[in-house]
Amino acid sequence: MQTAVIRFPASNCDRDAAVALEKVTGRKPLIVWHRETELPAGVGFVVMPGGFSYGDYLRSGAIAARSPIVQDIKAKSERGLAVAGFCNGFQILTEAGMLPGALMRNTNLKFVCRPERLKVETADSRFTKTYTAKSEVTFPVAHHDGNYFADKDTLARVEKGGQVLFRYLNNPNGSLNDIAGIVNEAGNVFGMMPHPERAIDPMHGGTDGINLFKSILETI
Amino acid sequence: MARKKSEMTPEIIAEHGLSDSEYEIILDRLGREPNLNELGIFSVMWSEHCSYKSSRRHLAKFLTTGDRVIQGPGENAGVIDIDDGDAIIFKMESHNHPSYIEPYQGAATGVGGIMRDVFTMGARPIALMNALRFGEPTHWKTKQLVSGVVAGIGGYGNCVGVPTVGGETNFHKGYNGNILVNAMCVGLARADNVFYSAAKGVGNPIFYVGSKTGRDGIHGATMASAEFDDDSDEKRPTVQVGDPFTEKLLIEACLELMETDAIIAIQDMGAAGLTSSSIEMADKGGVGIELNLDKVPQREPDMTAYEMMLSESQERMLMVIQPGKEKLAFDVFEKWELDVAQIGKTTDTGRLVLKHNRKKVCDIPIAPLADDAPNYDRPHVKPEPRPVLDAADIHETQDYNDALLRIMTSPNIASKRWIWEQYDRHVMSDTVDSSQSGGDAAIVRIHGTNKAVAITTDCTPRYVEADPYEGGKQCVAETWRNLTCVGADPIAITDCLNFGNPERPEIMGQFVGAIEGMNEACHAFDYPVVSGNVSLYNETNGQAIPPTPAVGGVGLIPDLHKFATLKGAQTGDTLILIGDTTGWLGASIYLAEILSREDGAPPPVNLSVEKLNGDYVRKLIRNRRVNAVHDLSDGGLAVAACEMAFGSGVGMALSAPPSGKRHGWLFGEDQARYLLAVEKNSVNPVISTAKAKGISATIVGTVGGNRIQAADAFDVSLDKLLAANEAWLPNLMAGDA
Amino acid sequence: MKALVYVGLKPGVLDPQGRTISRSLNDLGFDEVESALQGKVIELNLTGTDVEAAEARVKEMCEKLLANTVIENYRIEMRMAD
Amino acid sequence: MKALVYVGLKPGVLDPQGRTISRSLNDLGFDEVESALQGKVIELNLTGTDVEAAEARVKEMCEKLLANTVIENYRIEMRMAD
Ligand SMILES: Nc1ncnc2c1ncn2[C@@H]1O[C@H](COP(=O)(O)OP(=O)(O)O)[C@@H](O)[C@H]1O
Ligand SMILES: [Mg+2]
Repeated sequence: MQTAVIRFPASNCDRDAAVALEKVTGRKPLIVWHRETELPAGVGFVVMPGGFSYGDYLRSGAIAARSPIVQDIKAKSERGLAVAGFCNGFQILTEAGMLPGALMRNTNLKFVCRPERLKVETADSRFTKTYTAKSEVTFPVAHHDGNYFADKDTLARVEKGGQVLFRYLNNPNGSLNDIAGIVNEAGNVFGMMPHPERAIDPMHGGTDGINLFKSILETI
Repeated sequence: MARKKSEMTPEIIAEHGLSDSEYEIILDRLGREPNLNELGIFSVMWSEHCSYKSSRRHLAKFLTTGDRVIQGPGENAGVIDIDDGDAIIFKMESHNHPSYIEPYQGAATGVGGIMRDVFTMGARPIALMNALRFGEPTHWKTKQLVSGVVAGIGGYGNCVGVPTVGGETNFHKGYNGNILVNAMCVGLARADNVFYSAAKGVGNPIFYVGSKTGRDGIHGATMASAEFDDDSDEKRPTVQVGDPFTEKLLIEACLELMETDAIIAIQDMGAAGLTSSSIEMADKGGVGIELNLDKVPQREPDMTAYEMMLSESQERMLMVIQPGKEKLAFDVFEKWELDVAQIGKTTDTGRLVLKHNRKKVCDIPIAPLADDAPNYDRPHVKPEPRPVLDAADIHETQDYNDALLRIMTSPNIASKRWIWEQYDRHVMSDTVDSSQSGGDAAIVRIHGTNKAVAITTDCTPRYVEADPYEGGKQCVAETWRNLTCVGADPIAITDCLNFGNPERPEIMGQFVGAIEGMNEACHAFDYPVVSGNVSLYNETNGQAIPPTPAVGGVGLIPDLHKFATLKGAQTGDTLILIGDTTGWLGASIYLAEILSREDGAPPPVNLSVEKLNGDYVRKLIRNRRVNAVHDLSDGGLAVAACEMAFGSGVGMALSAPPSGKRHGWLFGEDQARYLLAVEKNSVNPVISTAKAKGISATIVGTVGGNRIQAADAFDVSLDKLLAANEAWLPNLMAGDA
Repeated sequence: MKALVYVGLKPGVLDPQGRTISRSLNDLGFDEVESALQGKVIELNLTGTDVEAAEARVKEMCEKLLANTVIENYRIEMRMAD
Repeated sequence: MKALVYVGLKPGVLDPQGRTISRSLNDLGFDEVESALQGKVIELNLTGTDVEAAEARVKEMCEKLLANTVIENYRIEMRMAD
């Protein structure tokens, strides 16, 4: 399976994402520069990595979301391409309108970095199918703008549609309904603030993240 | 004399921080009067910050060589060999004055600056540390400073994507008017691809890369060399604003170009910007430099030559490029959307020549700027030795539960989680251990290998204040001990020497004493100094900070199957104390927190015992004889046991003292000691081998349960103590904006 | 020509920054502060002289980039150079 | 009563946000944007009716908390409730 990691100026978890993908697929992902206008042919899964694209100036993820490569990925996702965004990647996906809602400043206004326990809300999704529903996992969080917000109707729709895949057990940022990660209606675009790619190694952050990569790669 | 009809009034010269005798030297070397540009250049080059004029002769005493040293002091950072063709490049630097004036930007640009020192040499930064000293917690400014400094360090490091893995934080009234913000960066390079700053050749192009030049922090370097007074708040000079986004691009672009053979020499523009970078490159390479300032990318209109040469705009680099590789360089920097310009060339004149608006605006010989910089032997006096206190004469608390709680919630011992949770400690996915466990040294894996570097920063200013020589020894010994605790071979140190006004003999006495003590420890451990920084004039209204020679140590863990932390203690383990306990309470935390006294001589450091004990502990870790290791420092055995209990999540029960009073036994701060959690069947071998080597090893308790106990002294719930230890700083900071 | 773009959170969206500011002002003894809101101003320097056309373009910039209309409102003020 | 406090970087201070915004507007085809500056607006709801006294207090708030005068300028606009 050919995978790709998009590299924006000041992405900084691009290597982490690449290491995770290689570990699970046995194959190095392509690193795609943000100036490219088209995703290389044959890519079946795209990761938008964490970091501070464009310094997070204006709003986190805002400028990256307008880059040419994201327009191409958005169009392809509408035809079924699997995409995941972690941390800054999640912010980019909401800014690009590929996922509903927005990520605002943490309610205590501080950057927060800590391992966070999460509940896997459902195993009935392409991104969580190898987890047990309602089980607990621990992923590190490291963000300043992780406070998930959506207006009432959107939130109701997201909840009703079973689009919430992960919830915080101990909400670190003020997210509505303790939402840590959501998928789009079609089920092929996923974003979360915690870092599954930093939980693939017993020496560093544990191994709870591996199943997330396994889940999606099995379904493609 | 020529000075009569001079444009250079005594006022202008004084404003540039130059003494009369220094100005005389300039006149002599130039054979004429300098113009304003030239005066500005001399003034920054001869400032304390750039010339080390008060400290140079003393720094020269340091041990700076060793088997693993590839590059000692004198370059942007020190370089050590960690085998397999890998090199570690590291340095620590202060950003004290700017952080006091504008805590967020001051601290942020401090982090940015130290990272540039490291990637300038070809290393990818892999870890950051920070050593912070603030005033009393109750002082009106403290909260705001803590909040801003921590946000600034996080804001920069997190964005650039380098993990901040550890540090230290002290509070003391001696820092009320002068906080200390010392940042350390550790980078990884290939030993055969290290870059240096010496310009070479004649006619080679000089490139400017990074942000545009603005009127930022003009005279920052001279500011860092002047005392504060009450008016400083008013006369606030411009502080630089950091742009971590550009820094990140600069790192990637420089490292990309460093994969080619395009760069002959490279130097970041730090304090005194274009001036010091160009002069240092030229001086080291023995060449001249000619710059056309019209070509310098400028952020503001109508900048003068003076402003451009003295600007301290951040995120800029200067390099000498291999002729013929200009296009390659342009392409790489343009790909990363950085400003780039060819602004000059190397020459064979040995002079710095600047042109602006088609006029020559500076033409001075380079050698005097660097080599003939003032080098003072400032008078120094040794402080009166303080009396050694006998524990028997020191009041013993009647309520050990209360004493333990007070110590565990005192400013220097309380958890610093509120700080380090604002730092991304995991980015790059190689952090094996960090502040998170409360451990002695952070452990960062070398990407894609099974080895790691261990990193720590330490300094106990109250010991240095009590006795600069012993205190200096102790700072180095503590880093060595902390690296040992995780099973690393200590390799080398960097330092940041923060002191008051060197023109006062008693301050200079602290400085000289500390250096000599540090150096003795360096020799004893074969543990050289490879880089460092001096920050003087940390005083306000004649009130100097406690002498604070912060030391950053780096060690190597060759095999990640064999390391230790304080997290691994298991129920049923035996606690073994390595090292002798006399019950030393002079200059201790017990004295300060329980009796509000800061007197007494500090604990002496016996370096040969220190070496013997440490080598043994490291060997035990390598032989997997221990489950958890923690050294004894502030607060002695009791604090070490609590911290091990917090890290491991299990209670500890300490036995009664073998002799002497309980307060000395529990809270004494004798050096060269380690607390080990050892599985039952390893206890006898650990103790008997120690005995055979002449090392003191005593069973001092057991691991288990959910209480922290010491026979006849304290007995408190682990959860309660932990909660109190965690609550202190969040309570202090509650409601900060 | 200049455009000033004011971007603020929509009513109903919690503003932690504003809340913290008003609390800290109260803590400093400014009891008269009942509440605070924090927003952004972006000042754009523009070429051209046709104010109306420019304003339409700035509106487009807001929709495309400067505001996130899921959570933010914006307001534009045009100014001729002084 | 309301006070609007505008806080911006002093002239000459690096504004990395503004620069990045103008660049990306250019990238999106808004070539007329020559430069951008980003600042904050803080809207304060205040009790009391004496505008002049209130303004003096707001000035104090700016100096103490709302602006860092080392690098920032501020401007106050008072408004009676509407
Ligand atoms: N400013 C800081 N930044 C990051 N970590 C910190 C900071 N201050 C303290 N820590 C962490 O808190 C723990 C305790 O610090 P300290 O008491 O200084 O340890 P030690 O005495 O072993 O050197 C360490 O793991 C240290 O890294
Ligand atoms: Mg220690």
